[in-house]
Amino acid sequence: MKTFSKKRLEIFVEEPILRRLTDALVDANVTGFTIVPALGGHGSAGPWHRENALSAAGHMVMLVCILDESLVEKVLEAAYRIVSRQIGIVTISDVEVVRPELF
Amino acid sequence: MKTFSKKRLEIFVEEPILRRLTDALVDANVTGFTIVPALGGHGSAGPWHRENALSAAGHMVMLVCILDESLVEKVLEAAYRIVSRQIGIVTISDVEVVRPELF
Amino acid sequence: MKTFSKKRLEIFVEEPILRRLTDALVDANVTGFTIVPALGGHGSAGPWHRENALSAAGHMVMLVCILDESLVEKVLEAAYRIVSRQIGIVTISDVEVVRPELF
Amino acid sequence: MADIFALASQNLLSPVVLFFVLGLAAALAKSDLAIPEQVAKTIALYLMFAIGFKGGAGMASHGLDAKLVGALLSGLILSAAIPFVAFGYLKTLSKLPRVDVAAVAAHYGSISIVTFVAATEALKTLEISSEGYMVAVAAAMEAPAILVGLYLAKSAVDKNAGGEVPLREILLNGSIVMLIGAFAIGWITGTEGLQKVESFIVSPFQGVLCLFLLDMGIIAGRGLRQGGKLLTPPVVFFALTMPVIGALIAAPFGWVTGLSAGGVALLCTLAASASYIAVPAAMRVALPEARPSIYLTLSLGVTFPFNLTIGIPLYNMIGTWIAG
Amino acid sequence: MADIFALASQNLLSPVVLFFVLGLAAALAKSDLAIPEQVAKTIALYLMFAIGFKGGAGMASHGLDAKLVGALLSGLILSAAIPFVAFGYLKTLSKLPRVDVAAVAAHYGSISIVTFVAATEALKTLEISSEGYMVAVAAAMEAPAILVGLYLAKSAVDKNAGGEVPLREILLNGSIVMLIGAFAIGWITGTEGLQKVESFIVSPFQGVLCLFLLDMGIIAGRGLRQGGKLLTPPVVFFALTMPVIGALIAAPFGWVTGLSAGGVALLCTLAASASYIAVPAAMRVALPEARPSIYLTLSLGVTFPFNLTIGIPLYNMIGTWIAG
Amino acid sequence: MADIFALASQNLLSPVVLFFVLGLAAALAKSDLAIPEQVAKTIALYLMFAIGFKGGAGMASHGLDAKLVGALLSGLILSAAIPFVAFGYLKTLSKLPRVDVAAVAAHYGSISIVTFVAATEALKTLEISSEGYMVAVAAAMEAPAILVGLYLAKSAVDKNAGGEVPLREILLNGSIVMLIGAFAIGWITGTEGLQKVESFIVSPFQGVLCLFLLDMGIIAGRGLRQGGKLLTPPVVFFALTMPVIGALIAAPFGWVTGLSAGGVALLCTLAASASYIAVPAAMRVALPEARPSIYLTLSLGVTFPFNLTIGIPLYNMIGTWIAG
Ligand SMILES: Nc1ncnc2c1ncn2[C@@H]1O[C@H](COP(=O)(O)O)[C@@H](O)[C@H]1O
Ligand SMILES: Nc1ncnc2c1ncn2[C@@H]1O[C@H](COP(=O)(O)O)[C@@H](O)[C@H]1O
Ligand SMILES: Nc1ncnc2c1ncn2[C@@H]1O[C@H](COP(=O)(O)O)[C@@H](O)[C@H]1O
Ligand code: NA
Ligand code: NA
Ligand code: NA
Repeated sequence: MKTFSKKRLEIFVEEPILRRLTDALVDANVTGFTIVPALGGHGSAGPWHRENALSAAGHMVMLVCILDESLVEKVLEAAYRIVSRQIGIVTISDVEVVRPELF
Repeated sequence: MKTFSKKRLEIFVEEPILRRLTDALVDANVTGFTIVPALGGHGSAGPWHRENALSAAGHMVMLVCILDESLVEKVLEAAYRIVSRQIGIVTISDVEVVRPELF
Repeated sequence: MKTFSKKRLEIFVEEPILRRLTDALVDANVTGFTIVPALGGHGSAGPWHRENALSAAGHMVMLVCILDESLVEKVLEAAYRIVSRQIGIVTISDVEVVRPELF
Repeated sequence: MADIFALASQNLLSPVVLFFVLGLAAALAKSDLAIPEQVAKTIALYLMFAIGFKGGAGMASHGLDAKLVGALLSGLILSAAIPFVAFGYLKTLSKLPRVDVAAVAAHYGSISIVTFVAATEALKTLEISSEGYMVAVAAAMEAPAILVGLYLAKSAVDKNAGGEVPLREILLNGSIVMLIGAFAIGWITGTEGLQKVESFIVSPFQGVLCLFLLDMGIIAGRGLRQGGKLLTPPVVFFALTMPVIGALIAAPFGWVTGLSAGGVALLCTLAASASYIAVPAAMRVALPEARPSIYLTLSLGVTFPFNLTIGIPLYNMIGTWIAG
Repeated sequence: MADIFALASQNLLSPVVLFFVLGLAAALAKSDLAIPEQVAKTIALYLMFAIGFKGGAGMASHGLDAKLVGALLSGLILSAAIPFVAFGYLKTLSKLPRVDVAAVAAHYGSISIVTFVAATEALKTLEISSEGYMVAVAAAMEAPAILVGLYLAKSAVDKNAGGEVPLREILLNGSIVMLIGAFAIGWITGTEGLQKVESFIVSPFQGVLCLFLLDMGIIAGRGLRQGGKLLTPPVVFFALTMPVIGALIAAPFGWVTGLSAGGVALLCTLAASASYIAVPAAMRVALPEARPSIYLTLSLGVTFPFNLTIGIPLYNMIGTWIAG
Repeated sequence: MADIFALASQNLLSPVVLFFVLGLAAALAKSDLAIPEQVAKTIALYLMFAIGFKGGAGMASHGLDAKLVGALLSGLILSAAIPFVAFGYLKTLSKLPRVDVAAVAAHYGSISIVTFVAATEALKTLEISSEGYMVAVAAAMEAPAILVGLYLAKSAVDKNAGGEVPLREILLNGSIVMLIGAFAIGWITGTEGLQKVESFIVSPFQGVLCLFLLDMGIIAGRGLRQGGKLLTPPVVFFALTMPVIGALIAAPFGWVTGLSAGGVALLCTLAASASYIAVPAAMRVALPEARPSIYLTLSLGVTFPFNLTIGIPLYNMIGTWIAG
């Protein structure tokens, strides 16, 4: 089956910032993205767990966006602008997709 | 530590279709897979969020399957057959594993 | 935007073992990691689903850790030691990041 | 007429309806107020538990009614017939593609159990009693409409594309099993059983229903915010008049079967209500080309609020008028 | 004998047991009916809260009983001794690997708190009272069996493989802490405290229990569907007879301690019941080679339903017979 | 003085406080006891529902009080003024960076609705009545402090860095909307409405509150375990004295407004309490440089327990003394 090269953007970000990030992605014309809730984690500020907070502050989510190489530059800049002051980890990797017309 | 090359299949699919997809993967002889619930996302049909629906319709999940290169062709075809009419994003990428005998 | 090469460690592990794994990662000096709950899956022991068990036994989680290449060897060994008797799938892949100083 | 307004305004000022309005307003104002998903699912199951059990216990104390068979048959016929009417009606009113129209038709033939619950509560406030087995009728009405909807869509869809009909999933979906199961247990254990679970399923019921309707309001509001642009006047007109048409079709069935005033009101409510849980999930499997933004916005965003506020008092009137 | 049947059939037709059967049937028919995970966990905590608090408040009003020490000791001994019996018995009956047999033995020495709760409710229906501190005995019986099980497995497992014993996790697992904590708070605040929380933990209790047993039924049914092939006749025979053996071992302890009829019944129930929450989690850490599909299917799929339906009336008979 | 101790010890031995202590102890002992996240969120909404509705129904039966405006104004002024006091006080006591001090100040100007609920329950036990509209005052006090906190932080933060103020999110956060909405519905439907939902929001209230405070205890305990190292003596001293200072600032406002003894006690409680839900979330957006480990540990780990145990009886004394 023929496959096509695309990019996979994965961002770990705090829930209170999420809406700003997704607005920026939509503005940057990605075709879509999916958000997965994190249960907990560990970082420079120590460990956290979803059950240990009543507030959304500190809750992380993972956002996955499959996109075309041509969009990467613009999207990275938009994402960076939002997470630069905040907690936020942005990674890019290579993937193959089956239906290139979706991205 | 010695590592071995395998493939990572990642599929975003709607919950009502999930059982058909997993049946197909089992039929295609993958050794296993793991399903992660999505919280929300955005696509051509606009945004969705798990809390915004009483129905499973539209709820996406992310399925991750580590598999041997030799299975990719067969699995991609099986997956494609199921998600072609439906919402579904299928990606393949390269990973290294420690215990090759598991896949 | 300039990006930098890092590694992405992805581990599927049973919840009862998780604390031992995360302790080992912290000991191995990773800068952080994020844990995502799995909803269900399929393996050599057949299918499982989070709703089908009152006990944490058998619940899988997915741990994602972005780290520097230099740590991979040590971290893989630590992870392997913990999951060797248990259910546990460890994969490594290449990613690009924007802020290298975080890892 | 004055009566309808009196009934409607009394209904409109009940906590249950006001919580729905609160949820709607919160969502339209973009508040993040939400009932967490797993809790919302549990409340839905709780409602099935409660009305199923009460219906079954009612059966146990009033005895098996010969009219049960007539009522069940009426339900099955209505569920299968209404999609044809809805299909023709919406096809005439709008230019939506055939596949969307068929999907919408399936939703209106099937039922909304929360609308049924709200109608039951309204009857209780008016001290009108109804047949316990109406919950069984509700369960029977869920599936036929889906099959008719798929049949209506058939010519619009590529037959080779797969899209098997998920019949087992439809018939054995969680809500239906809970409803029928609780009904059976209520029937078996009777008044004695009801006494044991009364302070769980009877006394706090209205309060829990408020919470659930808050959530329904939120979901309806968010749906309207996103799907609102699809709501052309003819389509909205359909969603506001189709429930009344369904109720008017149902009324003679209630009369022929010999149901009580409350029973007729409930049968009309079932016919008038449109599904937004079971049918959408089935459509995603069997008819993925139909757009959820259309059928969900219509059934949950327009018809549900209409029934909750104006429809239910109207169907109660019809019931009283026919069999009061 | 006739009495057992009368008791058993009365028990069988209680809403609680019927909801378990509903869940079982739904799972076997592949319905997607399910109580969401977080809600199920909360209900489990609620049950601990309720029976812990009621037990503690009972202590407060009846005063500290000298028999408490005897009862606690009995529990500890039974929990440590029963795994040896279960191990030898299952080893004789089946050809399962030593490590699986040891894991199963640990489950049968430990306890199922829901079985205990169901027994308490059955006693209440029969208007037989019991010692409030039996919940403390239940808590005491959870851990010893796990240690004995690990000891029995030792020779079968590679010692270098790691697999530390998660003692702190076992002793401080959430359910136990909730149970003991609520017991202490019930004791401290007494009748006055109970009054404040009564309409939360007493009146709706049976209804909530129905919901929980529905979930237990679903989980047991799904486990049977998957693990059923492992259920050879000897293994099923073990899971049906071991609870009775456990109860018969416990009965003399209850008699020597001087417990009331209800207390003896509860001690037998605890001995007869098998864990499916705390012990499986501990086994995954300390004994990962043992197969969950075996121990979970036996304890949840066979022994739990047996105790719920036939066992509990039997243990009540034993209690009444010994101390009635 | 003796009175405070009597009140405080009576308060300390209530189930609600003891469950908080249980949660705290469980977390410090590293037990995995936890209320699942979605359930905890729902219970928080339930508490808003209950106190909002009861407050509104109280308004309906006692009529619109001219003092309402005075009370609302008092709340707004207190919420805006207290952050300045807290800022100066903590700046003097500690060497924390300006941005952390400003964030902490915002938390102490804003309110903790659970502290308010606990105070309401304590008043009920003492049979002291209070104004129903105090819940509206609580809602009014949430936001102003956040704006003042951001203003205080301004000079410390790079202005180009973005960090827009999430005003809409603050004003329309779920808890506030639920509180105000339930208040409005309670007001509209009055005693009749209250009767319908009474066995949901009144009778089980204390029990649900116990569960929620158990969770608060767990979260506070885990926060202390992690953030404990940040708790230098001056900072702890701040968190223990700032609530009393807040209450003393609020008391004259209560007196001038002419509130009842219960009303003054509640106003003092609001002023004394510190936010740990809405404000932290707002700070993460608008002031990400401030460390959650500091503001959350102080407000939830120190001030909340202080208010729950010692503060509330003290503020009740103040209320009785001023307006009793
Ligand atoms: N290297 C990493 N890999 C994956 N997730 C991370 C990493 N570092 C931090 N995180 C996530 O980001 C959160 C906040 O990190 P920090 O700001 O360093 O405390 C952590 O709790 C993790 O959930
Ligand atoms: N490019 C993408 N990357 C990741 N997820 C996507 C992407 N496009 C769509 N999705 C997911 O698939 C869902 C349906 O997409 P659509 O059919 O385009 O509305 C979205 O709501 C997302 O959860
Ligand atoms: N190849 C795989 N890819 C992704 N997840 C897997 C794979 N194999 C096993 N798993 C996960 O690990 C769990 C246990 O696997 P097993 O020990 O083989 O029964 C499964 O239920 C899956 O959640
Ligand atoms: Na209908
Ligand atoms: Na036992
Ligand atoms: Na305050």
